[in-house]
Amino acid sequence: MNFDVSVLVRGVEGIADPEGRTVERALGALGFAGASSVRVGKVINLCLSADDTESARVEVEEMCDRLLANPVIERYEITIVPTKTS
Amino acid sequence: MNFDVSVLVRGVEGIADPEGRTVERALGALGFAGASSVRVGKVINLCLSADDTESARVEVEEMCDRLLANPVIERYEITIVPTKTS
Amino acid sequence: MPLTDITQLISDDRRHLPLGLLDEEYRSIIEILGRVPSDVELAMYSVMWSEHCSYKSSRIHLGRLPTKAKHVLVGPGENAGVIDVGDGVAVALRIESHNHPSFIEPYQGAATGVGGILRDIFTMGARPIALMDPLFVGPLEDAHSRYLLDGIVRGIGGYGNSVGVPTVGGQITFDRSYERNPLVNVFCLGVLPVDRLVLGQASGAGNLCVLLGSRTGRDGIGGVSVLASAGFRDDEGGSKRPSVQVGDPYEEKRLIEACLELLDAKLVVGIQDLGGAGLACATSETAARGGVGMDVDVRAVPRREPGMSAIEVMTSESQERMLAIITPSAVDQVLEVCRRWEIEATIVATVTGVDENGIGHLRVLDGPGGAVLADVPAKSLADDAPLYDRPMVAPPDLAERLDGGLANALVSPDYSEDLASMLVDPAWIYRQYDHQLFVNTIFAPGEADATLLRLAGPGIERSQKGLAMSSDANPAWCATDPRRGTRATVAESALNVSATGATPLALVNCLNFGNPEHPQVMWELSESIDGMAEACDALAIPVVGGNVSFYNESAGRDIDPTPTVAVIGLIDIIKHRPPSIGWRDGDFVVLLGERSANAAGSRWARDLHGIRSGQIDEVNLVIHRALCEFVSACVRDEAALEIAPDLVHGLHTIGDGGLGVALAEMCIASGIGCAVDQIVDHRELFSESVSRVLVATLCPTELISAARAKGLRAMEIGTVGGDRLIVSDLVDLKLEDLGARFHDRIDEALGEVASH
Amino acid sequence: MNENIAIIRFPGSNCEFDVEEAINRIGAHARIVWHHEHDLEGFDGVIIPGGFAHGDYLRCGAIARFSPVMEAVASLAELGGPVLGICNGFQVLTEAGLLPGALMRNAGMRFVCETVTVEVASNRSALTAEVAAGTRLRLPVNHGEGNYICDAETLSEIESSGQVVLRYANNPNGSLNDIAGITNRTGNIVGLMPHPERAFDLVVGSADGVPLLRSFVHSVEAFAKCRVVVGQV
Ligand SMILES: Nc1ncnc2c1ncn2[C@@H]1O[C@H](COP(=O)(O)OP(=O)(O)O)[C@@H](O)[C@H]1O
Ligand SMILES: [Mg+2]
Repeated sequence: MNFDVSVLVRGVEGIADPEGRTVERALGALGFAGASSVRVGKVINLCLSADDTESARVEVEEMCDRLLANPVIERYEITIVPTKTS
Repeated sequence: MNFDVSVLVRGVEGIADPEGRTVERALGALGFAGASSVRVGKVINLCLSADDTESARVEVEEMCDRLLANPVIERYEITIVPTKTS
Repeated sequence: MPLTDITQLISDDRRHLPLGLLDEEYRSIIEILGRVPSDVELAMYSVMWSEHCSYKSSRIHLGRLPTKAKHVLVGPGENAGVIDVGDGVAVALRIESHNHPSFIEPYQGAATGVGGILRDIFTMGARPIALMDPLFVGPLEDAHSRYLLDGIVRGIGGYGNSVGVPTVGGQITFDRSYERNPLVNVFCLGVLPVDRLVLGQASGAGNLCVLLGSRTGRDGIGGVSVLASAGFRDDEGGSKRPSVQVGDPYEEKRLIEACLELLDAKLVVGIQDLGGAGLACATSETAARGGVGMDVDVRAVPRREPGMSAIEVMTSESQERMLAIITPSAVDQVLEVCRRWEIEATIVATVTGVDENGIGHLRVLDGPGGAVLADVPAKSLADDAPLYDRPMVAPPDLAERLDGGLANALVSPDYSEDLASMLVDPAWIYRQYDHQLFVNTIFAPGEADATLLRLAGPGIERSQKGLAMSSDANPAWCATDPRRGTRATVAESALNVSATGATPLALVNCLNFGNPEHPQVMWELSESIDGMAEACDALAIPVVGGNVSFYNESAGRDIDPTPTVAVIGLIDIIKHRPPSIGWRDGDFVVLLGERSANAAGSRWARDLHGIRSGQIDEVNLVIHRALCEFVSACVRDEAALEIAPDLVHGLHTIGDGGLGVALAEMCIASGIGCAVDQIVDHRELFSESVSRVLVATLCPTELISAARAKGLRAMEIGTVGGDRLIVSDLVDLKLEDLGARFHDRIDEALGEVASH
Repeated sequence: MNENIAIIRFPGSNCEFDVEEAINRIGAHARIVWHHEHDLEGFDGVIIPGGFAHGDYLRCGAIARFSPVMEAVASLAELGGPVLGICNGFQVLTEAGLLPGALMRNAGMRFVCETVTVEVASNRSALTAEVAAGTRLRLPVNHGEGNYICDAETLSEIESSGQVVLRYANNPNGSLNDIAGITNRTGNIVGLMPHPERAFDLVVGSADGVPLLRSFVHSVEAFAKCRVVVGQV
């Protein structure tokens, strides 16, 4: 089976996010005064062939732990949906 | 009202994604043979105070068009939910 | 308080233990204060009296290093050493380690190491213009070591490139010793007009302290001690305290520009970076140096996170912060400069006078006029940490370790293959670093024995002078005999600098050692310091700064003693590019210096054949100094004279890898082979005796007689030409193969991305 | 001394002093201008130097393009004034829409700092006007995001109209068609990834940047003259 996988990778709470802060200042300077707590992370999309959703999830978690995220300073969130065949 | 905003920014289809390609090769080298079409994008989270969801959306779209995404190479996707007050 | 009471009190009150303070240390604190310390006081003592901040185990040994010379403006003890280089210009230099953080998170650990050393330099009023990064990791065959190296190099490049300071040199050592404890040492050099020199000193009661830069978060709390969360009242702690610090080179860049602008405008009285032990350190050190007191309003400190305690605010190691001491009349101008650079600036403390006993107090207040959370003599935090004369003992098997018999009895079936397998091109590393910014780089990494820069920088009058710098370490030499190994390390570094035509001026060191509670480690440190002192004395190179990193151990094993040194030198006139590694077709190859046929202590014996025992030759420092002076003079003439004498076409010092590797690197650099026929045997080919230089020349007779006139040995050993490296009876290699082996080694091992 | 070339300094720029020195060495005069300035009165040419404006956060050049000075840069360019973006400056110009396309992460995903060979592909630009097409130059590159990209239509347009001004002999970053530098249709706006200012003297390894910068300086002088003439009419 094929799955569409999306992984969101974000810094852990409390850790400094210089990129987010800089974007926040830039938004402020452009007049978007209402924006706050800006944080920038990564999104990784991929196609995965696996036996079922469960084994896909196990594999993606391993990918995250080993490569996609840095467990020391990042957290990840996985979404898996079967690929629509058209 | 306060809103939690999440913006996904991804490369447009058809344009090379060097980061995605590199991650794909690295995943392959780690033995994740089933992964393909890897693409890496950005996720920007922020809090926004706005009158209602609609005006929040209008404001975030403007942020994206002006700053958060580069229309030449990127597309964006916006999700807005009212902030849960606890 | 009567003694018996104190003893009872200490055994009842266990607060100090999780903070890493010993009973005796707690006793000293009670004696200093004449009472039981508050939580905030205790936390400040624990970080300030940590090994990292107080040098309590090494201080009594460091005193043996020579530190004086006419041109030394500031020696050890300040944030950086400062050297006068003439015409109203000075350079500031310093080296520091960031070993443990780089093991936990290689990218951020290395990045924040760069950030920290930069602040040490610009806090003196100098503009940082050069970084070097000596690195020590496990073997390339080990996946985790590859991951660490990849992250460390990305981190150094990520921060250094972005902050706008070129990384112009370094070194890389691969060894098992570092598999679970990589070493990341970072050197920085800055230039300044002498009259911009400032010290990290507070003065003038009523003056104000402004905190500049990033907001304070829970980063690296207790990073310098073993401060455990049990020491805090709010015990949900742990997860709220990421001890990984995240660097922001963009903030640092603006901080550099803002601080230099403040100093140029003479708006600050004193300035100090916030590093280990954060605000506690910056406030107590500046007050102690100036002999004054300080009232800190802990509530005024801008925070990144809600709910931070006073202890957290005082000891946080959040990056990219500086403390400037200014007069009240300068406030508006200071805030204006900061506003332009988008630097947050907040008044957080006031300088106070001394009490009736002449003591300046550091007080921490909960809001202006609020509760006094701490009130301690500032000097007691900064200067009164206990000093330890820890037990030392030589390793029981010293005699065996020193015996070079095994190494010198080794033979190998294929010396060509041995040589080829020892070649490593560090270009994979320095290609990822901007090493050209400021367009000062005359010799980039890999081009010569030392990096050579124009002595120039934004705001510094251009001249014809050049600055040479080399960072060196050879733990294998030091593992068997730390004293001899360190002497040789200093000698090598001085010779590298001399080989660019410069005269060595000053040295800074980073002493990376194991656990100081192990008597053998203390012996290694003491021996190493003695060796450094001997070499520096004999070569007339003052030590102007240093750093000691202890507790480098993994799986209970101490690392090999790893003293890193960086030597800088000055060359007065550069009109042409001086000769460097490489040669021309038809040159003759001359070996300058002592012959050696001692394979002991060499990389060949150790890495290829597994023999770690035996020591390299002792350096004869008198001869070595003569060699440095001779080589320097020859190269200097080539660089300075209107019509260069053309005596030296190329040169390369011999060190790690020996004569064989040096010849191979000359061939690769120029794309021309050579035929050498005066090498006695493989031991001479791989000996790492340091007082030797290969010179390529068209006039061997002249060169040899000039050298002999200085009491140096010199002989012609071969000729340049062809497309092979040939050493009679030992080596015959095609240039093409040599080049491929050299260039591909790290590239192939690292590939694109390394996983955890 | 008529300092008629503005070098724009953003927070995070770092090559501004080097550009200033290189321009001064060829006998012209440049002055560093803060990004908050609203007008470029008295300047006849602009150089946006390399570095990491606004930390290169989000995308290189994305935030810098909103600086007040950028409107003045666009106006000067509109009049035909020479504008040169080097490295980060090139990224700023594409983000600002003054040059087509975009610069992405290097194909190898690593920062590259080395001296490379480039070939002048067209001399229809302010930077290359005095250097014959086909000339090979040794120039330093120093970037993590120099991978030039644009859509197929734009590519064929810039290729056919001689807007590609420099090409790598050995592509260090994966850019389309080995593109190292481009210009706009009128040739007065130029962006390139290599650093000509880092090649101003053989002592520092190469002097091949000099003919390029000299050509740019002459274009600025020519524009200044024609401005005066037009002004007088
Ligand atoms: N970690 C590093 N960072 C930057 N440059 C490095 C690094 N490691 C090595 N280099 C550079 O590579 C060149 C060769 O290094 P090395 O083999 O240690 O030289 P040598 O043995 O001649 O002292 C030197 O110019 C050095 O500065
Ligand atoms: Mg070395």
